[in-house]
Amino acid sequence: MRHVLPVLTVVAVIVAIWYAAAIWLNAQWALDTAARQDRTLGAAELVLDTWSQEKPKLPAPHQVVTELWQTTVEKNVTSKRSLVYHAWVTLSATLLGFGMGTALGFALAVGIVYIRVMDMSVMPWVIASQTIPILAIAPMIIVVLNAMGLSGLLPKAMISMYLSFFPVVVGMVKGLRSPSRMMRDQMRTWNATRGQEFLRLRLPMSMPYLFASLKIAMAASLVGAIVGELPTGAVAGLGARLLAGSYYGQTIQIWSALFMAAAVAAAAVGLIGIVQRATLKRMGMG
Amino acid sequence: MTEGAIIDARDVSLTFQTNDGPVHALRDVNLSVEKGDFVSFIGPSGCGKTTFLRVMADLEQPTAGTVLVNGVSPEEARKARAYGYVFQAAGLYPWRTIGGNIRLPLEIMGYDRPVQARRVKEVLELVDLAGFEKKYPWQLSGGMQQRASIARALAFDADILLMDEPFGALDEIVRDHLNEQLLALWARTQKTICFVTHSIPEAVYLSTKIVVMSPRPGRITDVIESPLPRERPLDIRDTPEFLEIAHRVREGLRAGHAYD
Amino acid sequence: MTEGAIIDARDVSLTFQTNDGPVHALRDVNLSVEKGDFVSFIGPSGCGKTTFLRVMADLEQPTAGTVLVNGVSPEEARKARAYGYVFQAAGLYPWRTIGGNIRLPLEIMGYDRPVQARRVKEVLELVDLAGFEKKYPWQLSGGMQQRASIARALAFDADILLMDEPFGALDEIVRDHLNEQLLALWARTQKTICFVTHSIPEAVYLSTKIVVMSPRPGRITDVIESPLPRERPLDIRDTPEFLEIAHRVREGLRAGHAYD
Amino acid sequence: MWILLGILAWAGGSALNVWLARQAPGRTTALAVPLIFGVTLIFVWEAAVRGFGISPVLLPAPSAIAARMAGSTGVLWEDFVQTVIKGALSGYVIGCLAAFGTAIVVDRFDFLRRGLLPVGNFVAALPIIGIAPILVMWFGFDWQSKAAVVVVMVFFPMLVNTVEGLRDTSAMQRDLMRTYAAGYWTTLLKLRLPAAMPFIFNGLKLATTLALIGAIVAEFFGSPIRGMGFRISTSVGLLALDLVWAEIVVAAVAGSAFYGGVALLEKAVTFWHPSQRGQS
Amino acid sequence: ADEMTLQLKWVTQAQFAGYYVAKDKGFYDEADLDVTIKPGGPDIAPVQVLLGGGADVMVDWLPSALAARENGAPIVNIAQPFKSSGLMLTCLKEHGIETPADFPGHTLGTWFFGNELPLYSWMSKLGYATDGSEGGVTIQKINFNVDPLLQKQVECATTMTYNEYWQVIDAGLTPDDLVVFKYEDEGISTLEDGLYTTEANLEDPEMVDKLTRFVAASMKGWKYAEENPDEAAEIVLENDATGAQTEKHQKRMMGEVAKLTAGSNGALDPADFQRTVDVLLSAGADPVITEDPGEAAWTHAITDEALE
Ligand SMILES: Nc1ncnc2c1ncn2[C@@H]1O[C@H](COP(=O)(O)OP(=O)(O)OP(=O)(O)O)[C@@H](O)[C@H]1O
Ligand SMILES: Nc1ncnc2c1ncn2[C@@H]1O[C@H](COP(=O)(O)OP(=O)(O)OP(=O)(O)O)[C@@H](O)[C@H]1O
Ligand SMILES: Cc1ncc(C[n+]2csc(CCO)c2C)c(N)n1
Ligand SMILES: [Mg+2]
Ligand SMILES: [Mg+2]
Repeated sequence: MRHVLPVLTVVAVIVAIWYAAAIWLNAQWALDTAARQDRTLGAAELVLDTWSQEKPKLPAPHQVVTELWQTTVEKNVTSKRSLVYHAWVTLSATLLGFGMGTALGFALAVGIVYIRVMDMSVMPWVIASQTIPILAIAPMIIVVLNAMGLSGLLPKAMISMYLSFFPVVVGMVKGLRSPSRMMRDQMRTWNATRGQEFLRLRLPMSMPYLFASLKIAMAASLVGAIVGELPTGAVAGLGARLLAGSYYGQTIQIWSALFMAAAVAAAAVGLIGIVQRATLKRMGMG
Repeated sequence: MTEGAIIDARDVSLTFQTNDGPVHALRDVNLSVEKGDFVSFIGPSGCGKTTFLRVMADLEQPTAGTVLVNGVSPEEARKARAYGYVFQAAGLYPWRTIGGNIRLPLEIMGYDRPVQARRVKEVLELVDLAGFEKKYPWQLSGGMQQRASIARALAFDADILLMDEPFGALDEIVRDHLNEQLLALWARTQKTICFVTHSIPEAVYLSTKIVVMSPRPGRITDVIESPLPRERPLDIRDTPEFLEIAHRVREGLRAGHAYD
Repeated sequence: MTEGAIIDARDVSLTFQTNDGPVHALRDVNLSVEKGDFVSFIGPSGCGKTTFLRVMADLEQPTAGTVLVNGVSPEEARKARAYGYVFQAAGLYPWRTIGGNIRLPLEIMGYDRPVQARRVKEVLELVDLAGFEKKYPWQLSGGMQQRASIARALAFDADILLMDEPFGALDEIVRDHLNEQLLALWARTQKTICFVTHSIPEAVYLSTKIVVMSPRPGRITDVIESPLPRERPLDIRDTPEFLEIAHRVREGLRAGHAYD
Repeated sequence: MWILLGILAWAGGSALNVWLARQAPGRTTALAVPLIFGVTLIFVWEAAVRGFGISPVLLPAPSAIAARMAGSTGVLWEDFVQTVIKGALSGYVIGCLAAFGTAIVVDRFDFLRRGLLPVGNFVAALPIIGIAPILVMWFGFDWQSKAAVVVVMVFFPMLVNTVEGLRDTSAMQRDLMRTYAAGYWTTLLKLRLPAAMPFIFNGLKLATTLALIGAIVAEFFGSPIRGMGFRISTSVGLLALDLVWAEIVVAAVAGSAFYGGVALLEKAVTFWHPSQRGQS
Repeated sequence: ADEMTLQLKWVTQAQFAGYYVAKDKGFYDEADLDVTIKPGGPDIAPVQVLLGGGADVMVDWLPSALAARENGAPIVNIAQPFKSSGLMLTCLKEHGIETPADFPGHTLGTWFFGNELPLYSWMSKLGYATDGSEGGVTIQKINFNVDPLLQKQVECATTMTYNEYWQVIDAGLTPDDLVVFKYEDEGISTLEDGLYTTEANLEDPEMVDKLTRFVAASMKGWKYAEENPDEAAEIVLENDATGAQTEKHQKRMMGEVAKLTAGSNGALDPADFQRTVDVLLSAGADPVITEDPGEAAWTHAITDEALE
């Protein structure tokens, strides 16, 4: 109760503001339509109209919820009109990209921590790499990968990887460096090898950092998968839904795809949170 | 090399290069420790006690002079796992149980599993922590953690024990108790112990040899061989001999100090 | 209320509710401190010394009993800035210089700028830190930080000084020196001081009244009024009276302890 | 021939760096090593493009990009002003200030913190590519909508960091304030804000890269006929890839400079924090 | 069967019905081809895909194809299924624009990515500045939908006869609310959907043979689609992986597209080509192409063979 009540309150306030904003943003269209049909709208009519337009500037919450319901529960999950199907397409690219990004980030972090040259030369470029707008080069990446015979899941996953390796590098470099001087000296007095030092000291010590980075990486990875879907020909996936919605001005469809994406992200991040709690608990750090 | 010396330092100097210029942590330190000695290092804060211990442990390289441990260089001694080191703070790994922490060096050194289990049990009993094997460090009081950290250094067969203010964080009663136990252990195992402390009574009570140091640049101002017998009940601390050595240590310390 | 008592605790109990069940930190503690007293609290680790000090400072609410400070509740006393508190660790703010740290309470209490500057200078001299005003805490040794933290508590005019193991991290020589200075300060300013320590000699050397506590639930087992004169040179510690009081304190402590 | 040269350059660059890294650390090596690394990378790129005869409409050579940059300074500057100065910077400032203010309110009222942060985490998970078209629809095509996207992007990382930072004081530090009978505002000003600075700067640094990316990406969903995102998205269609890459270079340089600037400021403000004193 | 890949210029819709029909009806199979159709999207430059080797043939508009040629992409038109242009400018009547003479002072929205070229040519032909200055028009980039027109962020917007126009109508406006200017009627039309491949492909006899069979089968598909528009629309819907297209819209689109393909047997009419080039060359200060590419940009080699 302590946790639910505040959240519910905030959500209620947001929904109220949302309905009000829907009136404000959609009123013009309602009035224009009425004017074209030589009708005048009463206040109540106006409000009801703004909450039930087919292509509103801002769809009302219940419109989005209805759309979500129709495209998830009422559709067969294998249907191309099912959001679950599209979410799965996106999620599979997200997970693959997340896996690759985590692996790459992890490898880079280990390199940076253990190899001096890498420590000095790589980090500034890793930061610079993230200032490149990925959306700008995503189509080119996809084309080039296609030219190399890679298509389908992998190009999307590569873009996910590009976005998700960064938080992992930053977090893991910090985490792998978090053992204190004394802890490292202890290992030295026992004449531990580098491998032993890594497995028994640096790695466990970096776990909290790892999980924090993984959560960010997962969210970034989802964004990457969606970005990667935009130029692949808008075939399937939440990105394709967003895009198709935007071509045809289907705002309700955009919003429901958007919420689906956020829900997928929240679920994936939540899952990491559960793994985190279980792991840290097993490590006695819960 | 002095005959039979297990640790032999000749003209050891160590200078740290820092942003504010060089810090002379040790200058021309000469010391030799025989096998089975209990050596205490005492001196004002920042005089180089920890640094000297670290040099012996090959955690720091002297900028001049030579050190021999067991007749070889500190590096070789370290690789031969010749010593156990107890740090100033307990430094237990929070993700391992007390047992797991003590087992850690044994795992690294490749002891067999049954041997590991036996040793862990033994040293836990030695430091009065039997029954706490499955607890995590944060479930123990500071004193108990410190004892676990001592147990960890005792778990494997090192001839030399280097201890850096292991009892600094404890109250007097617990400290007395651990002092007694440490003496008993030392008598039983015949280990050579180098022990850093700030407490004059502690130094006098424990040691066969007390090394008094003065600050920056850290040098040895006095080495006092204790005439006390090896067998020492706690109330030896009220004897005149004890008070006299304590007095000498205090004078030595005061000489090196800025006050008075 | 005892006539003239500046601190008066009646049947004070404090229980912490924790996940593992309640922890009885204090039970039925009764104590009265006269104006100008120097009271030391001594007892094994975890017996509730810090907790009792925190109750007086209104940092913790007793679950039963009443405490009066200066005749009013601890909260009112705190709001009237009746006391200065020195914590177990120095706790200086790392983004302020030493001078800035000492100035902090003065700024908060709205002292004038020139007064602030004068006071900072005064107390820095008092604790032998003149010249370090512009340094940052991490540029000083632990002992110097601890002295700065004492200076901070002295900078403003509080009648009562609550000190929680202020000298725990220092070596014996520095400690002796600060003990002397603290006594001089106390004699000069007529402040009332409550002082927590683990060191029996320190408690005996400094106090007019020694409170011995026993662990869980924390209670007072003995209150020893010191017969020593207020004027105390360092070598008073070798007199039989001193040793006798020290002995009594040790016995009291040992009685409450698990060992022996 | 070019391929061979590329391999040689790669080997030479890494060897030089390995050698440099062994030298005594100093300001110059700390700068030179990443620089050499970058130059090597660019050279290998050039060699690969020439050696494998990669079509300029797929990947232009660095030399072609450089030539284009020199030739189109006017366009690049116009786009820079539109996207970075008007869009990213204003959004960054508004977003960070708003988040900071919100953080202080949220921190003050625990109810808000427990209600707003979980919802905030959910909102932060909304992909910007979904939000950008909506904001462009609401705020129009010009830089205001770009700033709005940036505000949305930087708001939550900044909020979360600031709230966390404001809570990052030890019990003893807070007790000290209590013994002085210091009020809420005094404690905030003298203790909690300074203590929060490392966290706040974490948020500010993170927000720099987000701001630039946000402003550029938002331009993909509607813009006047200038701006870096506009230029990139439309030039791809005309296959003026050298211009596309010229814009990307400007973006990367501007982004790195922005990040570096904030990092420098951080060094100046949080000089006292152990992570800045370089003692690990 | 020989494998082939076709890169479309846009998402799956009736605009590309001919190819989907040819695939679905087995025309490609008959020609011993196994064709993969790749849908396009707003950020896909089909030329890049073609040159990168991701496709053998692409659908593109002539203006952007010529612009790409000038930027160093060796591409050649091999067939031209679309005879006429479906491009138009649609304005809301309420803004008071009735003839091109009313444009000055108004905001015209267009797609970019190469699609802005015809509009720029037109404006320069009319002698209007496009930078928003006095006496000129303001040009605004809009996305590939009609929202900016409906939300009144622009006063006129580029639409296709077969797609966006109907979106405006679906949004609740009537033809009476709108004023439309067809490029075809203004005499500035440029060639739209054509088939392109690389110069290298044309030098490879085996590839030429494949392309010939492909063009022949595709045109068969187009003619079938013209005759059976509803069935063609159904086929398109089945091939739409996004599930976003609607039957009503696609059937209507097929009907409109059939008007544009009518009159083309697949061979490029050199006169149309020349007109497009002239329009593009006339585009004011910042012309799309700077010189006439001449006959190198197209070939009848394939269609001559295919349309035997
Ligand atoms: N890594 C280092 N870099 C620079 N100076 C150092 C370093 N380690 C120690 N020092 C300096 O060397 C001197 C000796 O330090 P050391 O830690 O040996 O003192 P200590 O006798 O152990 O003091 P304490 O009793 O406080 O533990 C001090 O002045 C210290 O500041
Ligand atoms: N906030 C708290 N919550 C729960 N238990 C607490 C809390 N603070 C203190 N305790 C418990 O109360 C008891 C008394 O603690 P206190 O800190 O007063 O001891 P102390 O005498 O100061 O010990 P030390 O000499 O180690 O400083 C301890 O058992 C401690 O674990
Ligand atoms: C890459 C690219 N994307 C879109 C168009 C414009 N366009 C051509 S046909 C069509 C479908 C709807 O009418 C659209 C939007 C283009 N020319 N090139
Ligand atoms: Mg030390
Ligand atoms: Mg305490």
